[in-house]
Amino acid sequence: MAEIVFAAGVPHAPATVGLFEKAPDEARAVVAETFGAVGRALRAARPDVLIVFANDHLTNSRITAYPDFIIGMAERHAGPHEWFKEWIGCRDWALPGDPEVGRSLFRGLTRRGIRMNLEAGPLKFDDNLSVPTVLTDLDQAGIRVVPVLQNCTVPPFPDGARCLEVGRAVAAVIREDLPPGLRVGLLGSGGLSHEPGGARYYKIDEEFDRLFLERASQPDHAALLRDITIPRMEEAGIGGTAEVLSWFIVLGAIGERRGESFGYTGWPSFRCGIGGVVWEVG
Amino acid sequence: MAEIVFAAGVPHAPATVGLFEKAPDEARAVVAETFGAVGRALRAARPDVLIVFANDHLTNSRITAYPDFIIGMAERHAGPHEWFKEWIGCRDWALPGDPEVGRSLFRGLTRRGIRMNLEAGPLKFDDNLSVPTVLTDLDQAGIRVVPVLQNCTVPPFPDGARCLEVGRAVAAVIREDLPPGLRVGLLGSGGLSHEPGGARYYKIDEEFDRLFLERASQPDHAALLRDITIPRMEEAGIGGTAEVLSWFIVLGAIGERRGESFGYTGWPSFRCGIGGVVWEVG
Amino acid sequence: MAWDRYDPSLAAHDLVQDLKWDPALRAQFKQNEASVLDRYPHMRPEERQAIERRDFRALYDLGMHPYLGGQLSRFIWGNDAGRGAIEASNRLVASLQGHAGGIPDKP
Amino acid sequence: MAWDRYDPSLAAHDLVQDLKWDPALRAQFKQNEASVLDRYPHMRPEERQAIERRDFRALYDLGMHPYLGGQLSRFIWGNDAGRGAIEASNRLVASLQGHAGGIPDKP
Ligand SMILES: [Fe+3]
Ligand SMILES: [Fe+3]
Repeated sequence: MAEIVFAAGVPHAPATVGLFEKAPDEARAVVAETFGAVGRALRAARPDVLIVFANDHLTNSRITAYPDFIIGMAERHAGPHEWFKEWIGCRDWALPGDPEVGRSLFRGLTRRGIRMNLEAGPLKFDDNLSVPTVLTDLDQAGIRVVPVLQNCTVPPFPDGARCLEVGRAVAAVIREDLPPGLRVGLLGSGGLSHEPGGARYYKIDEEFDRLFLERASQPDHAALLRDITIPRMEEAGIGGTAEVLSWFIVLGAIGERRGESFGYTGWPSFRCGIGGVVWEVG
Repeated sequence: MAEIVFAAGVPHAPATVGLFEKAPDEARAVVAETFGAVGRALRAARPDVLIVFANDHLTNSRITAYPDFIIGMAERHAGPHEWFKEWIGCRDWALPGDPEVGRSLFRGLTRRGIRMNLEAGPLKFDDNLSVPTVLTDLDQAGIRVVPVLQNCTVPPFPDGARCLEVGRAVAAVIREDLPPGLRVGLLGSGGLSHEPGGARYYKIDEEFDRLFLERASQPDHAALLRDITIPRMEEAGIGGTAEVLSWFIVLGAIGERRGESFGYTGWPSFRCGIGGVVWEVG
Repeated sequence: MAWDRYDPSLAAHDLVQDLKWDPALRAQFKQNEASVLDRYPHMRPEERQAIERRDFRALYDLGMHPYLGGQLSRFIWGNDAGRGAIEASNRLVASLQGHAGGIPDKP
Repeated sequence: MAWDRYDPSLAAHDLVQDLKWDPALRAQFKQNEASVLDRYPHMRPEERQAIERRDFRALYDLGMHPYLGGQLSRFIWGNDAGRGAIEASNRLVASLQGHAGGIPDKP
């Protein structure tokens, strides 16, 4: 019986890296404090493996054959993919993978009725894994990583209730299938409000973001599902905001727990609301 | 507003071609009468296009990236794929495709919340399309065909209720999105009881097959869902019997209609129960 | 814009994926755009015209996914983290909102 | 056997798909089976051993999908519509039922 020792949710807006120096003090402080706190909590929890759920942004699959989830089982994950390098403007990074955990996750979720893809070769990573990695120095932490790329943006995609269900199945795999004593961390990477490539590219929905951070921090999944619906996400920004569904998977896995957040900024040039949560899983 | 002018369900056991000459008279009669009646009804209905739902049997995708549905939008479909030629032992065939209907189906089902893959290039066909084609001389009928390959065998796969729902969405696309006056036929290809490659390769579950043919012929989907469950299908043969789910899609599309069947045989060397249904859609 | 016009069957989506995954195709597009567009037999004339005219409004009305639309705009107008991507998103938003400049909708 | 042991992560599934899609690999397997099995770094030792011993019972107990198991048995023992496929299914069923011959379970 493995155990969940860490759980957090963060956004991955590339501009928090590329435009960090140009941002006003208050916006920089939120980025620094959020990712700083997440990084410290991660190191303090000493996970052997970190499972990261994050939107794939159409980076690995054509729109005509788009999977809901892809588990990466490579020995090593590296990024950003060439096309994204200049856009994100971050350093190259590499993370050790965990093929056996990836494989167990695929087998265990399949047996529990959740369709996943398994990719043994290299996956292409964009801001989804790159931004949290460089902002928390995850690539310096010596933690094995299993990325689970998620469809949050190509309709029809799994909704909030389904993502909580996927999360509960992930928890069952961790509890029942992974080796005893293994320490597992969970990270949801995505959101908050943004509309990448849409007509409201510069709009940020602060009201949605603050409500979401509040609901995500409370041990009340019914309230989360009631207030943070897909229509409300789309109202806050089509094709981007629904990335908060990656946090739903983590929430489903840990159950109803309290979380702490570290401020919020809606500085428009980040083109995305910024705030994060670390949940109490002790 | 296009209309559904033909709907039928048939099995596609390769031995009904390869071992036809060796079968006892009674078993040959069921094969000949079933596919004969389906072929005559098809020609009498004069569809412009026939949409065929059929199990993919792991022919086009790896088990680690297995889609629930693939719509073929090629200009021309041909088979059987090289690997299956000697096993099925049927003639080579080719059918005209209908890229525009394939495309509309993909677009329309996506918009109605059903995830499909769309394949513009050639698909590989096995007994799924080969057997009904050669036994009804579909390749001589001048009817355009849109194959929809379905996952009936790689868990987790869409269940009976979901397949009825997919069928209702297919009907909505036909009614609301396809060109007025277009005559559409629907064929479900799969089942009845069999366990290909399993320990009960030679077992046929006549009781299941007769009950299924009866339920499929009655205008009562609640009774169908109640009696023809996935556990009951698996009891009648793992990994094969669930192909009757292709008929569920057709049933979902036409609504509760009466159907006619043309006898049944459980001759063991067909390694599959044999019987078919043509539904009244007039 | 919402998802009601979304059309995942547009060939423009494949074009953006191919550009993203193939640096040589990107170079070819910059040199001879027509020769690249010719590779997509399923691309409709109106789709092609919208790409040629950089008319993202038309492309989105045909059903293009905005995420891939954003990537196409950056490929055309600038993809770097600083000035280029900002220029690209300004021009994209201007096209989508039907006028030639400025950044509306700032909160 | 039901789906409770099913393990879609087995490399044996990829082997069967590759054999099915690649006639040259089939020829190589018949000539030098080990050289083909060597191509699957994720194949476990017990999985490889079960293939080498034609022990389908062991393979299915490890979680192999029966449809791909059936195809592997036909590739090994005969794939033609007549005698070959019957021989293959007899031997497969015999392996699965743990004895060396006969066709049990005939209705
Ligand atoms: Fe994102
Ligand atoms: Fe079949």
